[in-house]
Amino acid sequence: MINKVVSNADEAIKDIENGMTLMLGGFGLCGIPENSINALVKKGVNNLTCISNNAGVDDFGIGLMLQKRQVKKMISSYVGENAEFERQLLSGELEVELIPQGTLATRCMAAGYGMPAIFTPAGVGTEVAEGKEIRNFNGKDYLMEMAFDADFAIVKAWKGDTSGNLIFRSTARNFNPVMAMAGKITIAEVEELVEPGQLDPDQIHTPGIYVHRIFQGENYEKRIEQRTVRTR
Amino acid sequence: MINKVVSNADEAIKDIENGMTLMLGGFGLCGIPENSINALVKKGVNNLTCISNNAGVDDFGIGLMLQKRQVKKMISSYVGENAEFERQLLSGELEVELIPQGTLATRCMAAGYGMPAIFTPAGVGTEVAEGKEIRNFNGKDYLMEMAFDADFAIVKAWKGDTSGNLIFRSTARNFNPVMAMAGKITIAEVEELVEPGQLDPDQIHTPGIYVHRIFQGENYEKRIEQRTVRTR
Amino acid sequence: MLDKNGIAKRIAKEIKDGYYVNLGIGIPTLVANYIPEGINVVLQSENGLLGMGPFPFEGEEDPDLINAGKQTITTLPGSAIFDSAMSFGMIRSQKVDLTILGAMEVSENGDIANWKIPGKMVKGMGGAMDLVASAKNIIVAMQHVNKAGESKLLPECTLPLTGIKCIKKVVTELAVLDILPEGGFRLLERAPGVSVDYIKSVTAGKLIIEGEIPEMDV
Amino acid sequence: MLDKNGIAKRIAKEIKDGYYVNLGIGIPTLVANYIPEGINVVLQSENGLLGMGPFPFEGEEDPDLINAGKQTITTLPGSAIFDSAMSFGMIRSQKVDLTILGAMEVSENGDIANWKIPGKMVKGMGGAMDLVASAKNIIVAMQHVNKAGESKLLPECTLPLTGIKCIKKVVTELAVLDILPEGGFRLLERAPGVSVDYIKSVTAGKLIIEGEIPEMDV
Repeated sequence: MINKVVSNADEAIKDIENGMTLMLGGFGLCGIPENSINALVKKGVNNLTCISNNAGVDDFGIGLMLQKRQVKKMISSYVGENAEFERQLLSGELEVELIPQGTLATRCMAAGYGMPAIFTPAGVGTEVAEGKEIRNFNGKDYLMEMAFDADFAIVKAWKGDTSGNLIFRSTARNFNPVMAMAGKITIAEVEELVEPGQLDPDQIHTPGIYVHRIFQGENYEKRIEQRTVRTR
Repeated sequence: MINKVVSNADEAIKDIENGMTLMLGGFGLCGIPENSINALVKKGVNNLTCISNNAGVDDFGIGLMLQKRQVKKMISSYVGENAEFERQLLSGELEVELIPQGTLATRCMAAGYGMPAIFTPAGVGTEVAEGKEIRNFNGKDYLMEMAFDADFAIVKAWKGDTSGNLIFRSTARNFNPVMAMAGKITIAEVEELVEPGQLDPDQIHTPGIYVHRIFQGENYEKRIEQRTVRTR
Repeated sequence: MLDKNGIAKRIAKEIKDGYYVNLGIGIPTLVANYIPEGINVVLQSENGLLGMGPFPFEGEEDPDLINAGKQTITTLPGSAIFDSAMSFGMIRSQKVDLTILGAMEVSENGDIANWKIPGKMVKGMGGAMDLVASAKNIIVAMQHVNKAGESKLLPECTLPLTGIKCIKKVVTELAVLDILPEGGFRLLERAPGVSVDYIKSVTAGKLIIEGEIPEMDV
Repeated sequence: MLDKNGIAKRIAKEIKDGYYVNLGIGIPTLVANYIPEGINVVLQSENGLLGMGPFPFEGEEDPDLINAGKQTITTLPGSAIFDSAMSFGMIRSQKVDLTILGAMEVSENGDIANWKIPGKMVKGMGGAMDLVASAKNIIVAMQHVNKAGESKLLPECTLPLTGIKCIKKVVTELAVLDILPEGGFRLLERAPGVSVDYIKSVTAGKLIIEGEIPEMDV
């Protein structure tokens, strides 16, 4: 098997350069690549275009990169819960492209599946359709949406093996597998890195062929955005 | 949870009618819905269009339906190893549409993902491209291929629960999950049917929402087409 | 006149046995509390879950297990987890039987606006555009009038659209209405104690009243 | 002149450490036997497997575990199973580094014909059209001439095509040739004991000979 292990987040992201396009997995703060984001903040790389469903909160996740003004453009479906984000957006420092969530996910998948474009009805008749090709199939209109083209995809998995196979846990799966397929270079951070043979081949969510670098992350905070409970 | 259990293959296929289009999972003889095929043979329904990667062998799998002349048209990527098939094809009794294997799989997935069409480079410049729209993206030509439209998808899984969640085993997975997503009605036969909660939600290959009927099959022969071994 | 729970309770009656249902944020989330006994329903959360259960008991929150509103939740036996592409795949292929979501405006031809107010910070459409463009069966849960007292059931939406010709039914604190294929809100039921005339007075879009309008049974 | 194993052995030298490789049926399958020591390679089987291992020991055959040639096989530690859509997804997105397959004809501009002979029973293209249309790096393993003694390296293919302008390299029992972007078979190596003149005599397509042509090291 091919060994894809790097020692840590710093090494994994070392050739990410100013102006690049990154995909970052996660939904809200769930399943985000915490270690890699911290390393990007430390490295101080900037002018980034970030494709991520959300933009973190003020002091966690992509919010940390926004605070250091590393992000030129966010491509997301929902960007609430972030005062600094709002300030930069309203002042024109930050560009934002809002995309329907399913379109976002499917444009990632399209890249991973070598399909240059997909058709979706999401956004037909809305401002999302502006400038896009509309096509009717079986009496229904669809927008043609293009596959993403990202320099790096950075994802967070639960377990991974040294040859890059990934398993995600619960709803921390979300965008991670589709982004893992879509990066020109894909970096995976995992909670537990194991040897080949320790993961059941039938249970792999992302086959190692899609993953170029893998490392075991540390100190996962896994912050909860909306703690909701019921009483016993 | 929604209970989708039917008692056996006969009940599962009881409303499959002459002239319908069926998808049948499996690759070669691996992972084919043996019980359902036998029930279709017993029922004697005919004039079927079958979408399946292969057409079985003379005395097993879809070959059994061919022997009884139940199939009007096969849509497949590879149909060797079947003398009766060859006879019917050459005599004009059987129509055959050959499709690249990846196109076949992706047209199933497109149906399951609500995408009316996909783009693939497979077949550009060949007779497969005849009559199809060709489109250039980033300097490369692609064919536009349409999502399949099947009345029933019939798949074989290893384990399933009563709410229709499926887990496949090893390379018996193949076309089964993509076809399971694609049928207007999807029938799953499983080697072991369990109660909800007995399968790990993280390990489900086909979520139950895609499966309409499920039953525990019996007497699986699991015939091997090419037995290859090495000596110790 | 219904409160939010009343709206949720009325909508819950629209749910049939065996339905897969996607519930939006706000009033739609409350619908889960009123699903009738004996009705088997599976809740889909578009971040990648079928079989969403109630909130966890205190101390049992799992940061890896949230719903589309980013709330900590639980799973029920028989649940399944999948990625975001498959999640919207099943939405797009209409495997989800019923979608319930909130709105700022609905028009008499079924258009909906619920994601953007010009001049205000825009947070994004999330999965709403995918849901309204794909679902075969959408119910809007909302207040009949906005905070300024203006009708939210309009001849045409004034806010940027989320989707067109997609809404089939609206349940407000005052009424249940369906939207006819040829256009127009058809009044089906009124909330207890609410008069047809009052509903007329707060419905700006074309209102169709056929015969006696019964009170809701909630 | 090489036998089939010789062709496979020569092709194995093209495989680099860290490659994901898809091997077609026939001679390409034999390549797996000659992968050099110390070279880590993962074999992809397009029916849905990465990390294909050798045939099972007798009595350990698993009917659920086969390769694209429908042969019983094994998996190696670190393997992964996936469905057919993902399998061709990774092929289409060029994650597979090298594809090795057989051919009936190859043309000097890189066209390939390997699935259909008019008038004969057509079994189908299987995954070949997907592979040749998608792969960035394809080597054809085949005999230099057909059973009738005619060259299989042609100015233009005469049989129905599998793909166009896709083949980069050809290895036969006589020679290693690459196909230039502007067209033409460039002779790179000759099999032990085979003369350049002989290769010329059995190559119908444009043959480019630059300088001294070394013998293969097999």
